[in-house]
Amino acid sequence: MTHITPTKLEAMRKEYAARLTQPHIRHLFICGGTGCHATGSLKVKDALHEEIAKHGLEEKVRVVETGCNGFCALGPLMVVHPDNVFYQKMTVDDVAEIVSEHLVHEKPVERLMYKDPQSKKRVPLFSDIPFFALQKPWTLRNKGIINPESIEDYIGREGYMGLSKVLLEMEPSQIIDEMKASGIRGRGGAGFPTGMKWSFAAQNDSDIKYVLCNADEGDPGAFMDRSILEADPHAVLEGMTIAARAINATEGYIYCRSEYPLAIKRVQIAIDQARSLGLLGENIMGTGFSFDISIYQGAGAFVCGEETALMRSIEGKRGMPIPRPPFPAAQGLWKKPTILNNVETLANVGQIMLNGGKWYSSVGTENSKGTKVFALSGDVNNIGLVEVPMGTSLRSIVYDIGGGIPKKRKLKAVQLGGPSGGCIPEDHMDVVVDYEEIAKVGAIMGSGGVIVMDDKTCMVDMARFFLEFIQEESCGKCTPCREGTRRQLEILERICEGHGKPEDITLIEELSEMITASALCGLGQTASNPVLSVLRHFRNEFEAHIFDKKCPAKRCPALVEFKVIDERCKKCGKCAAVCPVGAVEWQKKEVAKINTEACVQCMSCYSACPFDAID
Amino acid sequence: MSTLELTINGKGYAFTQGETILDVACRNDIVIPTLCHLKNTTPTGACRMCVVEVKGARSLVASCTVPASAGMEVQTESPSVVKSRKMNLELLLSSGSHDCLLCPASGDCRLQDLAFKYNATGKRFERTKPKYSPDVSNPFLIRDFSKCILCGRCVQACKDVQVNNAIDYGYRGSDAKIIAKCDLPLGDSDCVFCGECLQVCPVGALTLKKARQKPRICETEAVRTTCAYCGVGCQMNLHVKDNVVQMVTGADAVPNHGSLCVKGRFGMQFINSPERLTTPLIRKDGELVPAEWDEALGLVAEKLGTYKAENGADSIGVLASARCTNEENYLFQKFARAVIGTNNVDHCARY
Amino acid sequence: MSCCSEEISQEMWSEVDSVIERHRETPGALITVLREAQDVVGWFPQALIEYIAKGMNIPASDVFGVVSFYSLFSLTPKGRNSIKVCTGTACYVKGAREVIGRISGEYGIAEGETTEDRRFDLEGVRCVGACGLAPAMVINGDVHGDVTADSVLKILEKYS
Amino acid sequence: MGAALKRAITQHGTKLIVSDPRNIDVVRFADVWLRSQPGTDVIWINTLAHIILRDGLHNQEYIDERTENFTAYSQSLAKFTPEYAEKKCGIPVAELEKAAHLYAKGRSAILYCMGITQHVSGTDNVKALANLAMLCGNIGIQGGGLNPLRGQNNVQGACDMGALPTTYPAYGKVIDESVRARFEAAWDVKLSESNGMTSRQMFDAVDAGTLNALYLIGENPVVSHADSAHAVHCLEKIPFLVVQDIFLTETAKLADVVLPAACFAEKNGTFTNTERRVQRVRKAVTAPQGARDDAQIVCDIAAKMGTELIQDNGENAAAVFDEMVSVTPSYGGLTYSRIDETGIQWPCPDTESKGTPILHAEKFVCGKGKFHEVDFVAPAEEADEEYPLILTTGRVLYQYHTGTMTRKSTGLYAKAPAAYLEISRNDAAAYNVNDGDRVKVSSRRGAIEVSVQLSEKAVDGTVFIPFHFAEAAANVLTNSAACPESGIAEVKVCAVTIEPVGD
Repeated sequence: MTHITPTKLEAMRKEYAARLTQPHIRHLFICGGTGCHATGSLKVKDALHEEIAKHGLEEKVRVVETGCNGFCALGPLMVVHPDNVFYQKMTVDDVAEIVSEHLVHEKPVERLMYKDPQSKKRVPLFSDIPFFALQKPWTLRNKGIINPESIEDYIGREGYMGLSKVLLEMEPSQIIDEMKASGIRGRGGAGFPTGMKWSFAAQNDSDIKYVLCNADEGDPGAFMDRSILEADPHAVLEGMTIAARAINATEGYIYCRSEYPLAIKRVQIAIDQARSLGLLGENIMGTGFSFDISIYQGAGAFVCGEETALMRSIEGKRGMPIPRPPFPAAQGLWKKPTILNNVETLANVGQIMLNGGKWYSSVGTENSKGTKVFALSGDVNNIGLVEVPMGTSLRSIVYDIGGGIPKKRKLKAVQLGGPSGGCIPEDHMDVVVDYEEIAKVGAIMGSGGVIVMDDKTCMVDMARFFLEFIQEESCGKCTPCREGTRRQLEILERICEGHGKPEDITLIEELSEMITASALCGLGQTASNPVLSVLRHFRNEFEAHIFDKKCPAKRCPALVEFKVIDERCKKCGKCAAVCPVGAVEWQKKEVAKINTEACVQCMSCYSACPFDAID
Repeated sequence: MSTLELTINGKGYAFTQGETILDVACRNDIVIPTLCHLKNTTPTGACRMCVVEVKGARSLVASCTVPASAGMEVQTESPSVVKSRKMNLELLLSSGSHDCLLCPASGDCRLQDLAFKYNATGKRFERTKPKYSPDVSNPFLIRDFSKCILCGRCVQACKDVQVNNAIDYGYRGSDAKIIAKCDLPLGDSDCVFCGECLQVCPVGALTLKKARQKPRICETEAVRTTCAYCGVGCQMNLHVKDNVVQMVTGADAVPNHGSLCVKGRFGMQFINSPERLTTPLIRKDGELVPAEWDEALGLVAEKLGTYKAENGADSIGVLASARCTNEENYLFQKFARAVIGTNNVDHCARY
Repeated sequence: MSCCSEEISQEMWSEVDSVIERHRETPGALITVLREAQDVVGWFPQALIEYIAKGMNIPASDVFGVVSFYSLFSLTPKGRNSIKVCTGTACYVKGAREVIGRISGEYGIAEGETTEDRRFDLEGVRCVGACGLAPAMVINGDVHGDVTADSVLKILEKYS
Repeated sequence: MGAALKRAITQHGTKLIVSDPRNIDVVRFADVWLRSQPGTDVIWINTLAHIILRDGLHNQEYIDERTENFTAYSQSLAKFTPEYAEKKCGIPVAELEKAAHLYAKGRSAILYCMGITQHVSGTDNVKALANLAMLCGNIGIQGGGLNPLRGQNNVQGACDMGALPTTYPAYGKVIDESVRARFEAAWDVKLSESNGMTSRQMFDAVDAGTLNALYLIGENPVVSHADSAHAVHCLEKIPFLVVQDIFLTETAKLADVVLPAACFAEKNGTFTNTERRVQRVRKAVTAPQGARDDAQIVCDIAAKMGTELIQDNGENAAAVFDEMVSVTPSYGGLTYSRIDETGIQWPCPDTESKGTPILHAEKFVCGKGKFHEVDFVAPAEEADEEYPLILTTGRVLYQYHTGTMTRKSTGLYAKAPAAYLEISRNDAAAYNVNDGDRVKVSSRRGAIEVSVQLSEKAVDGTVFIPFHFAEAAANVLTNSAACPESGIAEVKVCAVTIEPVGD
């Protein structure tokens, strides 16, 4: 095989740039992420092709299916280049109009453009949409722009140039030095400095070493990794190969959840392409360095996100964590030195090598450098993937990028870090994105799930939800996690059902202390974080459940009694219409009345009332 | 090289590279309680009972897995350690049915000992109902899952010590259970009943079949001896009460280091078999009939003497026994050679 | 033994054979083999577990341990259509519990169960990474977003 | 022992080569399984040596320094080509080469049991293995050697103590005058100058009318001897038979006098295990009323014959031990207190010695290790039209020897209650029998009835029956043709046929 050279890479880059700037050619970047697939983007894409053909525009318009664009709630969506127009929530029926109006008559279709949730005005230009404008896409630099199934596109965006530089110009130790200089820390959540991690594994001599990519994105509410794999799989491969060079590894695995079929498909395509260009496999770029990557599909166990459990799983065993030491850098997969990095971390490596560690560390706070990708979801207007510089405040993420809370409700808390994280209340919203700062308010950076919760959310129920999650996902090996979290859950269930006892709070705290101090792995050690953060910031809600037998947010059915606030009731009757048990008495032009005896606390009326007249 | 030293409870102890905190403590007779730790296997760190406080560490550390390091300051019974262990015990005690009154392991149960030591009960929590019913399918032992604390020692014993690979963890989280084959009764599994699991179980989850109404192990006297089955010569303890071998355990010495096979552990019933011969028999009129020792011995001596005298010593043969002791075999061959006067002595080495 | 299990046809066995054959020499391939075998058979009858154990030369208890550990693997027969309702945080906040409740009520199955006619099986699953579409539901691999307790039954009608 | 082996494989990466006609459990752990036709062991063993020599994997330095007769030996291997072995033993060439390379690669130990010795070529088999081990320098090193696994607890000890027709304690030959003189002095008696008879020869002598009395201790030849019909015939014929045992065994039932003995848990003494480790046996319970120590019984008989066999009438095991070690040089340094905690491996000539875990470490005990040329001798009986199947016998885990002890345990009994015929699926189909069917198995010597067990352990053409069970004693069928040197009968190979039995 002839090896690809830096010159060839540069030529491919130029070719791509020329392609994008060809005059009179339009590119339609239609999102092909999981979210948009689910809402029918493939059908829209087919319709576009058809319609374009009908108008004989094949030479002038190129339809590119990209990976996840990030603005997931608005799919199917599309960006028209170079017009800089963003279309949202397209249907097959809209296609004819888009083609004839926009592509033929140069009149963008306004009704499909983004509508600002506050001002209710359409925003014609993609770059003016606050959701995008305020982001700093470094990790996600290729999202929505390239075809993830094309290695040419990736190379066109400086892809594999970092690798090329590393292989031809740098010593392994220099790679690690650059990583250390960049200050990048593990994006999986714990925030361990990546350069350090690599240096440990580099120090251990072994004929075989492994580079693993953790794509077992298990935190509920997190989908950054899936999006990166779907949108820019080569970036991960390039990062892994550079890591392999740094520690002198020969084999790599991407441990991916089997729930992510699209990501798996695209990564496999990327691996095949990289191999065919000699960017993976034997003698990469003719340098004598060999490294190859395979995908290992998980089988559904959250605990396999824990590094030792993940390695056991690749070995074909039960994903049960084992004690450290020995650390994976010394004895990891198959007892060989191993590094494990998260998808997001690895996706940054190519650019760090190309631009230098200093470049990367120019952004961020004292101890947290670069950018961080978050998956913003829950009770927020703009749901999707956001990447911001470290140091951005949560408030800015929720309100400026996220567009605030829908239905004029109030923000109650933001949940960060999944089952290992915590809930940050409204009055701490000015905390900035920084590993240490976030820890100070009782959460963790985590992998990046940001779930916004409005005032309808019961925080005790949220604590219960996370414990239920942990309890189901505990591997069962160590006593504190297996038995302790079960007891915590039992107590919280009891509280939510109205049987809380005065001593329950102390008991939960004692359990938390013991589990945190003595559990075997990270899953258990952090399992109490959600409940502790709720106790810290929303203790009154706990007390209301236990002592007053009330659920202030009206989420816990056993503790809720619904009644109509007469002065707010507009006598519309919607509540009576939705009640499944006929417990709402209403007559035309009369204020509704809820028969508490018959009410089953299903909340249908509460949700249905347009006037917040039920409480 | 300067000697490596750490302090435990304020006192300095030397250690060698690679020793865990628990190793150092054990060597110096400092008791750190464990439930899952099993000698000669890789520590699993499952039970978290052996946690200790190390100055500067973020949380408590499991002494069975954390290597000793120079200058480390360890507290083995600090208030936070004791609190953690007590809660750990409370959790275990409340899960399943740990009724010491009717448990065959009572008196030989680490959970019981530790509950006593740390004054722990399961009363602060609602007792969880046992999820799995006991397995009584085989003639040797009972698996009572309601007493199982999932320490995993049996799994290690089966996989790492005996390499029989008959059991493993099954399911996960609070559903976790030690399973055989496809969660089948042991009798239907690949188990060969070496009983290693029984021996290492620190609680009453694995007990001898029909153990109740028999002496508990703590009531018996252990006599160390050598197994009389195959040629490996396993060292074993015969647990005796009322002149009956009540049970057998492996002794921790060469060559078997505590292990036994199914015959050694469960095959000693013959000692107290009612079929044992208790009186000499002499063939009279074609029938074997009971006789006095004196008569029988006299008859043998007389007959052997007669044949020797009449047909020569070589008309007599002695078949000694690979089942008997060296001392006895020495006497048998000496009897043949020195008393009878023949080299016609052999034994069953060939079978 | 291979011929005697009702649940598994002769063709299935030979497909399982080729799965084992493909991966027999690869260390750590058990989970891959199990995933592919489940694609063939649909779930794990005891005979299949024992067969794979033998084929891969791995103790049957270990294979069962793995099967019962990972939620992807099923020890009971599945329905023709698998309903997976995401119970990730975003979906939970937006009403996944109510969606599951509605399905349970309509078809009389709790989470982890299969309808008697084997039309549906229902699972609450961990975050499917489609938080933008919360609450999300996956039926036979198709993602459905913004599902509500009211709309869910309509979606299900299409699957028989 | 098995566990230690499996631990070595699963935890320390040791490679395992198994040679067995059956697909036994441990094959699972093996890198190579040499499935040989029963009775052809010399061929595959020599072939391994052939391959090792051919590929230059032998240890020339060791051979030059420590062995003799190498040239003749190496020439004798010429005909044992892998192709010849494939034809005769049915082992594929590739497997043989893999095994030879594995064995020659590093330190390698050979462990064997009765499958090697219970053949007409038993001694040849052992010699061939010894040749192989010397060829690679694998004798006298840790993790190497030739390790026979003793089937019974104290076979080693009984041999060490001279319970053999040709040797005194510690293997001094009875025909060696100087040795004899030493024992005559020690025992103060005149000793016989000629070799005695082996047990087999004794049985033959009974038949010939030259042996008149047999004193049989703790053995059950009716079940354990090859061609047991012959054994029964002899025991019935012998004028005076004394059997000393703990149970009324099948053999005891034929006796003229039965003497009830104590079992191991009821007495003090020592056993010597398969690795020559002398270990203590301690009294845990008292024998049932009426049963007596074996030592005491034999002393009483001696006394009644007018001789004090040992002082105190054998009641004090320690005293017997002291006299015993005084005439057994390899045990010379042993005392009860020295072996109290952990036994000691002989040779241990004096109290300074800590015992000898590895024999032949510096040099062979007899000087140089001699290569013996070994040629193939076919089994005494081969399959033919009339008896087309090969029967091999052996043990099951849950039973011990003739079952006199293990069959008293309800648990063990439940696990393995009766004899069975292990047969492959194909053979079963050919004979139209199914799992659980009763069949009659016949050889030229007799027939037994057992039930069929279809098993993946069995290989086509070879069937297996465990020999523990008196009701269907496999040894009714086996051939008593024996190895001319060791006198061990070929119970591992005989020709049989099977037929279904109607209900």
